[in-house]
Amino acid sequence: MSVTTPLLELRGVDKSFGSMKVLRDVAFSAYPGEVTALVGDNGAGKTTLVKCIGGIHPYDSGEYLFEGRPVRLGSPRDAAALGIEVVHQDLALCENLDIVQNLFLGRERRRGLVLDEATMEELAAKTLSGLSIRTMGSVRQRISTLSGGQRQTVAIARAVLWDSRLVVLDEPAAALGVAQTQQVLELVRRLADQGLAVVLISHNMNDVFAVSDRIAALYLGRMVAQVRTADVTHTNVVELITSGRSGDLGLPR
Amino acid sequence: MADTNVEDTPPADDGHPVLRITGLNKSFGPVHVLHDVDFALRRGEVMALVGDNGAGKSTLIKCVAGIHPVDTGRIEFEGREVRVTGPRDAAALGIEVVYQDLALADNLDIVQNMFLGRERRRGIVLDEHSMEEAARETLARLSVRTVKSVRQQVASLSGGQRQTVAIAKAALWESKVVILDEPTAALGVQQTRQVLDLVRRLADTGHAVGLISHNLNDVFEVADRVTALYLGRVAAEVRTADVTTSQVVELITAGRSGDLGLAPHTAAENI
Amino acid sequence: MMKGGPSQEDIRRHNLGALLRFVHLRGPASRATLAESLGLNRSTIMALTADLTAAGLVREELPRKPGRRAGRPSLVVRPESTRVYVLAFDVGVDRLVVARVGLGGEVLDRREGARDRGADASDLVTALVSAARSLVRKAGRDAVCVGAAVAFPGIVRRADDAIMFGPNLDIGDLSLGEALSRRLGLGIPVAVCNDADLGALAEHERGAGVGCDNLIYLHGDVGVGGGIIVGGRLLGGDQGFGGEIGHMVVNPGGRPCACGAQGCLEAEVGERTLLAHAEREEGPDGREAVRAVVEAADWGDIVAREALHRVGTWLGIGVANLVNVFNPGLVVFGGTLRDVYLGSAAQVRSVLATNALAASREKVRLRTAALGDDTTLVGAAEFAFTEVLADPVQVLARLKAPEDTPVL
Amino acid sequence: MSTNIPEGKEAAVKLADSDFAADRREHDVRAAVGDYWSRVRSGDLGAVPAILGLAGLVVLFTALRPETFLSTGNIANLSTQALPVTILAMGLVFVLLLGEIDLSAGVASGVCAAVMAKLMVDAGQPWYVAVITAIGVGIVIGTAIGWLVSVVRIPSFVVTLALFLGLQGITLRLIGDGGTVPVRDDVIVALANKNMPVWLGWTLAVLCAAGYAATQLWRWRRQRERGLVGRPLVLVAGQVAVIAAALLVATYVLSLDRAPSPLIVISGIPWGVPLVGVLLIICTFVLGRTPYGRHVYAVGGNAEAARRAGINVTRIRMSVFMIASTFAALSGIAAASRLNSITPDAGGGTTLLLGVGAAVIGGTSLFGGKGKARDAVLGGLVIATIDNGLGLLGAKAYANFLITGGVLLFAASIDALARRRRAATGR
Repeated sequence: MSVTTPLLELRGVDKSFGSMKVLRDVAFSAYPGEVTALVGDNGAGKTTLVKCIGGIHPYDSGEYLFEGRPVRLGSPRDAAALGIEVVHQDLALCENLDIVQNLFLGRERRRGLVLDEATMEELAAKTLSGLSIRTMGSVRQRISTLSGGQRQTVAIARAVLWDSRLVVLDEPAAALGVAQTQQVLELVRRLADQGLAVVLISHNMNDVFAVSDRIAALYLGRMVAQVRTADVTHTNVVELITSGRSGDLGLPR
Repeated sequence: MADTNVEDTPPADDGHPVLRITGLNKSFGPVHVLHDVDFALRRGEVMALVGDNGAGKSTLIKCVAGIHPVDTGRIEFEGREVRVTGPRDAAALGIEVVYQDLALADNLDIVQNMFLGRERRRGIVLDEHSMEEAARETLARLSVRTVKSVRQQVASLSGGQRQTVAIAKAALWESKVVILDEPTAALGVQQTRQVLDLVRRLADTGHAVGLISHNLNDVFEVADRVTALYLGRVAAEVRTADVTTSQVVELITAGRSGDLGLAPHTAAENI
Repeated sequence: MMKGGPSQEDIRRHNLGALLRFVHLRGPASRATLAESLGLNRSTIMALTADLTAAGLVREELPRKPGRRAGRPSLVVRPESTRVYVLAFDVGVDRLVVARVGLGGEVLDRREGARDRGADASDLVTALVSAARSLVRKAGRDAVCVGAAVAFPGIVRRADDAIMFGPNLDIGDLSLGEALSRRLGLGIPVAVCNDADLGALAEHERGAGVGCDNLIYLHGDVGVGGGIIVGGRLLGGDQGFGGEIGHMVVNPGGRPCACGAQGCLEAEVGERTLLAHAEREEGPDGREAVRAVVEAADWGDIVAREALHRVGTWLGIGVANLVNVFNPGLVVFGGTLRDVYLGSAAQVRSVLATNALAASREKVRLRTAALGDDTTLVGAAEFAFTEVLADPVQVLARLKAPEDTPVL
Repeated sequence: MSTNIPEGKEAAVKLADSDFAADRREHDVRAAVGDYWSRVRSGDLGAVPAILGLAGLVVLFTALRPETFLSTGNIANLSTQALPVTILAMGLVFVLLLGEIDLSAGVASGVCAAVMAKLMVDAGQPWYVAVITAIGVGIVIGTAIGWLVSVVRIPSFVVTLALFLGLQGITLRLIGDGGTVPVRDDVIVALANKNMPVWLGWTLAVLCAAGYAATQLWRWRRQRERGLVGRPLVLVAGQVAVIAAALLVATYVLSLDRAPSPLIVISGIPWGVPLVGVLLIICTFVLGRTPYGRHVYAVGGNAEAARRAGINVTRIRMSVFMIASTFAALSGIAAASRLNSITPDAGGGTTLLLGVGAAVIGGTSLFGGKGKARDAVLGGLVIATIDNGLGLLGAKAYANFLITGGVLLFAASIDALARRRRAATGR
């Protein structure tokens, strides 16, 4: 599995806001079929890195390779065109619209002038059941009637529906109850098992260990280690997060 | 099991702790979050409080600040037992807590923020001059030089400068204990430096400082002692000079490290 | 039987089974897909489909696909899920489920109820039979029941389905399968299997383990059960007792187990132990109680967190041993262990990382049961289908032949 | 008996919370009513308050003025009375859907009407040139507002408040202080004062009813074909029957002779009614069935989500103001037709408030994201009924203001409460 090329690979990415250096020489890879957990303390640069991946922030220098080919992202649209979908914490769903309408927002199916509701509804139901999402009554429910976990699910399903190849999830389980968190985690895992590359940002080590294949640890804007989850312990990861090194891993002493 | 106090050998006693908490327990309904916690802050020292997410750091601080009432336990301030039933009690004792969200009003300037809610006045008029002087004097005492003018709007400050203002605000009030909740989170390297320097000076000017941090390098740089919380218990209170980061990480994640920490059976069979 | 190679008839029977099995597990498929997947030519597929259609096992129809305007629609072969069904019984310690599951795996109808931990065997049989009868009554008159199986939390002898040991659910000397078969009166035998074995089967065929032929399924109820699939087959051992992972000793001299030993995996990570660590022995038990511990830990309760941490340690050791011995591609946590695993994954995997051989652990995937609470139920259904999938036409003919009188 | 599996239908394990059970469940009338009720409970009231309000007002005024209020003459009068406010409100629905407001729509209608009148009277242009120019002026005003709001990003409240003042000046300049420009063109006057031939009215009514039934049934069939479960056929048929009946009864009433003297015959549907009908159909179609409409709802619901979904939020925002002002122009023309003249205060005073009131009473939310074109029609009828009924009662002007204001406040309160309810049930 280690011979597969990463779907996304960043090399030597630097990013500053004015005089403040936020990312330094960051290397990061995401592999198809794997969940890569991105961990780090507050302010370690996780959000900035995600925004660079999603084309929201231009990076100052470094290489951005997608499927091994260098690409240059100018905007979120470029990222979307590559099949990169970022699910932000605020989810960005329209509460006054129903699940189907949200799933197809901005990319509605139409027949001539008219929206093709029946096809959209069918596709939505198919996508959701393909993800074994079993916790919603109807695809015609309004978002405002859904729980936090269900909303998260809809936001993630949107990424799947649009044939994304890389999905970045920013703290999907924050502010969810435990049952919903578990469902979202299983959904995250299923996304990867369906062949997508998934990047998961999380503070919860149980969540990270439960679903991830690799762990990438940021410490003060540097990528101190990107390791296979099978090879590290909880203590290793906490040490990387809190001091940038752990045993042989991380920053040189 | 309750006797987890590793700090039985008295440290080179530099006076009694300003604030000493013993046997503190705290539950939220059925959820038990703090168990027999001992915690002490000494004048002129920085005590770092470390622990994993959910180990109970914020709860402990909120108990000290009077935001959460404690279930059982004793809080001593300067040797006397006190009851802290609200943030006002804590402030009256001279305990100031600087939270992560800082609670600064962006549209006001530094002086106005530092005196927010406790404005000095002459008659019914605000005494701007005296406040400005006091603010400038406090900042100078803490050697804060990065701020151009005390009349600058907070909105125009960088993250580090805001943190500085918030800390200076806490130091302004004759406070004896200042507790800082993750003051360096989300700051750049440069700004982290400034804030850590300020934390150190705060202790050097005679305050007892509590510092919550996730960054162990910061902790080792600025703190004199570390209290490590593990699942709501104090795993150990140690001098930073006596331990390594790896030991502290083990205390955080497993509750023990070598001879330090909790007895084996409470720390999940020593694994 | 004595001939060297398989006969024409054997081949045909095998192909019929393969085709039916394909649409049963993978869903409706076009003839082209079938031909390609089964390695048969299209005319053979056509003949097989015709036979199965005549037997009422499949039907061909136009696909219902979105955007069907594109291209010429080709017929798909679809299992007759409402007409051919099995009865699946899931006997948990606290919970009973009986379901009518159609060919293709769809749960058509189900009855579910709570079971009191003190209930005796005859109550159990009565409850299962009455639920099954009501399911059969609601099936259409032309529907036919082709099998039945029970998932049971105990050690079951393969030769005669006798329950040898069921510490958490004692039903005495009762021969459960025979009793059910007799009282149902459908003319079909009722198989009894270890629940975790069936869970392994279900996850292998329809759940997280599709495409993985070496997997281990760990099932948490009151105790801990296990099902091991090696090379695509369930590991039964000499008499079918194999795979009792719950009684693997992980902590010699540890907590006493119902089996008499000390420090079994079940004794260290089972429901009672978790609740004891969490200081909740007094309160309610069962699946909801386990979930409540995980929930409390999520809220920050230090007692619950430590309980999960301790249980996670032993679970990690157990998994590490299994990984070293079997080198599975996949370990699936089902039942209450799903919640326990998700609540203590950091500890489980940390222990795995330090205790398992690097080569064995490197590619093992840890997953939760994709079928959720229905894992063992689905396993029972799949087991009940085995006979008809092995020889579809014969079995159906036998079931329909004896008498055309309606059942019950 | 300690082990029990309950028998019978109730014992069947509910699949309700799994696998989109609600989509698969065989929908019967009871389930549909249940769904509807749960929607109402969660604050999604739909057209119910407006219809109840309208029914209540009709009963009230009929009781107070039994001989005049329900006379055929008054009913015809009512329908033309509702004309300007309904058209204005229909345009405003688009703006309100985004959570914005257009305070200048009323006076914009005045300006457009004045332009039309001046062109016909002073420049002697034919009616169609005048009308097209007036609509053009409306589009220009809307574009200006839209640009200021969406590109310059001034709050719409401020932009349109400024225009509310400014445009009054333009009307005043065009008409002259204290002046009146008469509107005598036959076509324009006919809009609010003449009726269709009875046969044409019936033909149109039957066509509309049939068309409505056909689209509803066609949709139902299509859903059924795809295996998507829509509402039960009985409900669809019932809805079609109610709408068709309402349409035909109204046509019948308006086709009766309502002349006060037996010597002449006045009957038929006023020409303004089919105009509203056409606009209603267009707007409903655009909002409900086209991507543009969907995007309007999306921007109103969560502009950030819409932006991230790749929707051009600026363009959507601009367009709704253009639509509102265009409808304002039409509304101005209808008002001019009804009054046969233009005065400097055309479109001023309460015009705008009544327009917004109509939309809100009909069920459009002031917070954005919720509303339909039909809200304008229902709300317009309520407003016109109040006006008409109070007129028949001989109420003083002050009472008229008080009551209309009270109704508007009441409708807005329902909106705000329903919103809170929605927020509460959301999580």
